[in-house]
Amino acid sequence: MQFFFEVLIGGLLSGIMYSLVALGFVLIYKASGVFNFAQGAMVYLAALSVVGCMEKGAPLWLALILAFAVMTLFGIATEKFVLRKLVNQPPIALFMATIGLAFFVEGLAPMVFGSDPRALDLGIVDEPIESILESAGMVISKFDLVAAGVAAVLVTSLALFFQYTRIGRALRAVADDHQAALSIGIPLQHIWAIVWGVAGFVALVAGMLWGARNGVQFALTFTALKALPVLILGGFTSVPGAIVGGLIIGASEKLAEIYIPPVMQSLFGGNFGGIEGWFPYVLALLFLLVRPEGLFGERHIDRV
Amino acid sequence: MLYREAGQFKTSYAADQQLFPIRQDRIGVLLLLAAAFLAVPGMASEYWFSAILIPFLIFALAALGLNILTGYAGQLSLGSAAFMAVGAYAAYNFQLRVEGIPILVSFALAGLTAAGVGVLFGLPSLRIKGFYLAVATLAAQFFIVWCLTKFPWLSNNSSSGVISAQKVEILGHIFESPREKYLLVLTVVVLMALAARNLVRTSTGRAWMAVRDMDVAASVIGIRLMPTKLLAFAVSSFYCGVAGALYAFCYLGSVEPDGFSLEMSFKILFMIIIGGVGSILGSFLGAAFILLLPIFLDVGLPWLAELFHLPFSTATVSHIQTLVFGALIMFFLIVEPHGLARLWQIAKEKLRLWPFPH
Amino acid sequence: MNMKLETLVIDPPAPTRKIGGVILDLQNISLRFGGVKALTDISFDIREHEIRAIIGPNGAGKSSMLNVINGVYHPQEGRIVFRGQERRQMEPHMAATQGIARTFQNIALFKGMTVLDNIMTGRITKMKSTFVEHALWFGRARQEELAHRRKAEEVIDFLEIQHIRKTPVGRLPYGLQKRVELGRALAAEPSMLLLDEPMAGMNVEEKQDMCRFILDVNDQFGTTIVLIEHDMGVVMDISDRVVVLDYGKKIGDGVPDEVKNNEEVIKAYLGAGH
Amino acid sequence: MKKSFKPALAAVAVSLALISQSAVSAEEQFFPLVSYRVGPYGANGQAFYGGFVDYLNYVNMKEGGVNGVKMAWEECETEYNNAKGVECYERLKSKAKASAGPIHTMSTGISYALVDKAAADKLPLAMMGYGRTDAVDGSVFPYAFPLVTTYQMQASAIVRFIKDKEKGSLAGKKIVYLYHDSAYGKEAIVALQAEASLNKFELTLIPVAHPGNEQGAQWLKIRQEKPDYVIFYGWGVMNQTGLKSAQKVGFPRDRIIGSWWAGSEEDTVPAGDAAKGYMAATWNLAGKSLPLIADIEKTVYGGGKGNLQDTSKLGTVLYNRGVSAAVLSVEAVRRAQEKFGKGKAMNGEQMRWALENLNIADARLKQIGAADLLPEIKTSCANHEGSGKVKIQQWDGAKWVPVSGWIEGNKALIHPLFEASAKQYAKEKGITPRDCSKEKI
Repeated sequence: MQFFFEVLIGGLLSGIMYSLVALGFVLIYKASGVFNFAQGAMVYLAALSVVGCMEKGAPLWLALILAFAVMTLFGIATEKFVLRKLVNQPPIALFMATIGLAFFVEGLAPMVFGSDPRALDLGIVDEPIESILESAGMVISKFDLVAAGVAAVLVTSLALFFQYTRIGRALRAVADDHQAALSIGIPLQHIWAIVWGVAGFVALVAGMLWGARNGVQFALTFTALKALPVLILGGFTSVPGAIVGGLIIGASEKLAEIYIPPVMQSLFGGNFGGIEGWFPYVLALLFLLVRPEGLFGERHIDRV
Repeated sequence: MLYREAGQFKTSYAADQQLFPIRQDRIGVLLLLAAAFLAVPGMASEYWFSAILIPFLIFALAALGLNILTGYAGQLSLGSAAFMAVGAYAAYNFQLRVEGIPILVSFALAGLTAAGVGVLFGLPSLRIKGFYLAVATLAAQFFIVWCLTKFPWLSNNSSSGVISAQKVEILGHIFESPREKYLLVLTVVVLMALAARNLVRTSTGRAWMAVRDMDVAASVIGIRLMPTKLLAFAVSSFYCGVAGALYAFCYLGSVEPDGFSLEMSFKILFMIIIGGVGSILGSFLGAAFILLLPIFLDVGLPWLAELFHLPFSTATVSHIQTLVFGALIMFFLIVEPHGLARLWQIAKEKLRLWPFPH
Repeated sequence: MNMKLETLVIDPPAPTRKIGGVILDLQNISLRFGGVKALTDISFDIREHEIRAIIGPNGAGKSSMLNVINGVYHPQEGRIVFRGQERRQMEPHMAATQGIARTFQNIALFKGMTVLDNIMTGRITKMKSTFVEHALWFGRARQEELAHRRKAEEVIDFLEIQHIRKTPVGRLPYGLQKRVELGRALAAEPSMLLLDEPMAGMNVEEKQDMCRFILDVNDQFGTTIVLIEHDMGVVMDISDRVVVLDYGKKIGDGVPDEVKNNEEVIKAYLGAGH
Repeated sequence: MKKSFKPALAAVAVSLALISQSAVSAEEQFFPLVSYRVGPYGANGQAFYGGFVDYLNYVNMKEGGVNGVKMAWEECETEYNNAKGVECYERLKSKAKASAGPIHTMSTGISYALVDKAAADKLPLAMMGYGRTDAVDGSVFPYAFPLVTTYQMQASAIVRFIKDKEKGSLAGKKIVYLYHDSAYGKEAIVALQAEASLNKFELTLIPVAHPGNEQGAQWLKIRQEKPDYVIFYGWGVMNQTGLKSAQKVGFPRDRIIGSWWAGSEEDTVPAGDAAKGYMAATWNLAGKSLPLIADIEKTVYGGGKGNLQDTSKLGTVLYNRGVSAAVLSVEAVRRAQEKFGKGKAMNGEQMRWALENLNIADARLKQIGAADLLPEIKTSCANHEGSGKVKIQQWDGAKWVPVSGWIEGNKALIHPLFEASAKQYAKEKGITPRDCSKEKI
């Protein structure tokens, strides 16, 4: 039982890491209806900018500011040179454009900052918390707890940003109705640029944490694959959905990895581990069959 | 004036409903086929056969399969490579386990196996739409590849999970040289492309497109959504399955489940988007674009770097390739979001009038 | 709500037409979406060969009524008897095979397809060949395609849209799209045709054309027509009987003259403040 | 619009012209480099192929080639993608008709796809420590060379290393095999199972799904199992994640022993402190102080011909491995020339013979300053591996240091597995194996 809880808690904490990446997808989808495939590449770009600046001698805080500047510029450039030219095109064309964008970033970022995998030290050691290990015999990682805290702060500040700032309200409005947003007096282009900037910031936070966890390298782009089932489960348009979805996916995939393969082994013989690749997707799929719009997605009724 | 329909009067509906109703198209297609079957085998080098033409045809077939599902029936899928994997492994197992089975029968059965698996993974489409469905098809992508890795029987208990395709033998003739393999692949692809063209211009295709454009209206005029969508999944997976079998038997020779990666599924998706969603020609154009562009960049960029004495290291050149590839995808989408096939169509419309501007 | 009273020049219903017995009987239909009541306890019938109009202010539940008739929505309560048979759950495609066709308020054409293909799609329930035959262009596929093409061309001739047959419908102006949609419904050779605001947004000339087509269909093919329309002039001119809905309830039913003088109906239209 | 197409068309024309270019001249020994320097594993490729090219340059600069035959090469980027690998192979092979060094793909997937093609084209395929392992049996695979070591022999050597640490007995010990769930990770399973039954230790198999950037569940399971050792066959991001996750659950790093795919700076540096104490197999040591590497730095980089853009990679495990692969390839050229004519470029068939009849003794390795870059190697028709030896190295937090001498895997146990697998392959493919006893030297 103790082992069960250990896995469960570890899974929930991993899930938060997935949520961080999923958040970026949600922000952009919500505001512009674009399924941004380049989110993973943005995480890579952000993390690489930080270590790149640090290698040139900048302290961490300065590197973070510079990386944020890079991400903001990236957002503005994306809006100006790509999205603006594709307004009113079918969603699939926009989706495809973001794939092109992903390639672009995956070529550009390592060319500028180098492609060696590098360590990113945020000063938090990823070790079990001693007191819990001694009292309950359970492994809870310090780093994961910090990551969860950061995620909480991020989500809260995003919520406040959406609720109480003019730009935030405009962003929410644009999600609901593009026309209405225009009447607030903020041009749609600016809103898109801003939302890409905000998504870039989220990518930066995700890149920091993932980079510190696994090293800064090309594989950061794969984090997007972990975020997709979270998105389906939580709904493409819901910030709380991304968080709750992440928790569910994280916890269930870890539990599944531990408890399902032995069952299959007893049924078929052989070795059936390594199910983390597909399990979240199948789970999300089964969930969708029951609720096609995801946990927090908006219900869609066909009107004729 | 080159491409003028005027003067070609159709006196019967039969004439208007031919495979290619416009004479120039008919002639063009015939010329193309003649070139592909007669001229190319005599001219192309081994490199062209094995590294360009064969993969081009195979990927075009897979793209065609995806285009049937996504372009015609409107169901976005990100699992094409997995269905190719099913085809490859099924063909291998039929050859291995059924004594004396003709290879073409194995290919067809491989297609049918893939179709069956496709229907299974198409079931959710009855409830799920759009990007949700796309992400759900990822479940197929990962699950199928995992299964192929995990059940050793499927790879004849090889310790690595890698299978080596058997010899391709038809009527006692062994297809071994790249040229022979090219001709075999070409024949299969041409026949299947014609069949696809037939499908999409008859009521099957109309039902798919109706479901794509507006599913409620489609059901109101009497189209049963479930069989129509599932048929699209089946036919699409059949095409992908045969493509997978050809990929294993006529292209790579040895394949492992991991080779049929998500990356490959995406590549096939790029092909139809760049080529043209809902266009058979587009599947071919897209496959050519996505496969050839990196090769041209790979060959052309170092040459350009040398020409202008740019101090690029090998790694930098490789990075620039990726970057330019991405940039070109965006560029083409901005220029023509409906794909290369639409560009071709626009060109044809211009040719109708050329050289007279009005 | 526009209650235009400008009169259109329309041929009166042909005297030869015989109105038959009840073909569709709706009894105590109630339909809810979650907590929202769309239709409450509605009963009326439709007779063979007649033109039956459903009118009422916006949100009265007219479109929902059509959706109930052809199986898009399933009412929670009530009986539907079609040609003497009670039906329980029915899917839209089954309604289509039983000869019920319809058009939509917001045009529901297949935008990526040509006019000809849209109309051919209307004949889909009549086609028997399988996809294998299609793929091989073999067996019944060829004959069927040609035979149905002939039928589709008849519809095209009837609606006078020969010149646009190869045009993708997405490129057509609104009025023509409405006509093509009627054509797609007619291609099915329905015994009952449900028309949801076939003349909305049309100018007078286009309306005249549309009225002529509706009357011709009714007259030449004996098709029963159920019509939702806001133009009272048109409704009163062409329909045999009118049913009036308001807030999901039936408030009037009868021949045009009766309905015109019905107190409740007048109140609903004027009182609603449209 | 029209204008913007013109440069594109020009590029197409140029590319076509280049593709159909003719073969290289005969006085050069051509090396087709089916390489990768971008993509998920680009960093690994940059170091490896950097080392490879630097050594070829070194041979040219230092001694003017092999008996006057200069080394030449052309690279083609595969991005570690199988289909691209085949395209590259096909592109380069037309130039490799007259002379061909062994092809190193550094990718198990690409090697598999090339085994049959290379045999048909009579081009030798080198798979140093990776690739199709049953090709050790040269009677079925004349053109494929899994040189130095294989996944299985390496696993066996690691087991022997552990056994030595445990004072000669593994009975009752518990070992977890944590592996990348692909051909690479799966091949060693049979070998480890054989070792487990021979040495009576308990073996637990735990696969990690590609790419392996999430291993929380696996390591919690390992923590629960409390094994004595973890044998770790990771690749790419799976390596750093594995080490980080081990730290997260408090599993001692000096009880984890990786394969050579999991034992380079690219794997340990990103893991930071978590990697300290971790061990891995290798057959070449790291460091710039090795005589050959130092000389390459002096000669090649001093002469401004270095291939590495980032010279900090000089002397890393993978850089040195690239040099190691090049040394082996060039020695094979030498061997071939001895047999078929000095001062001539060697073609694929001649190189095949040379690779099958390699005999590089320690003395020769010392002579060229490559003593710690390769074990002694002696190949034959029946043994395309030729060595089966690795060293174990340990990460001290800043660099890799060797902690063992050469350890040979249990050949008597492992090689029969290859023969069985090769036999099945021959049967499936309808190949009649050569009779190795009749091969002439």
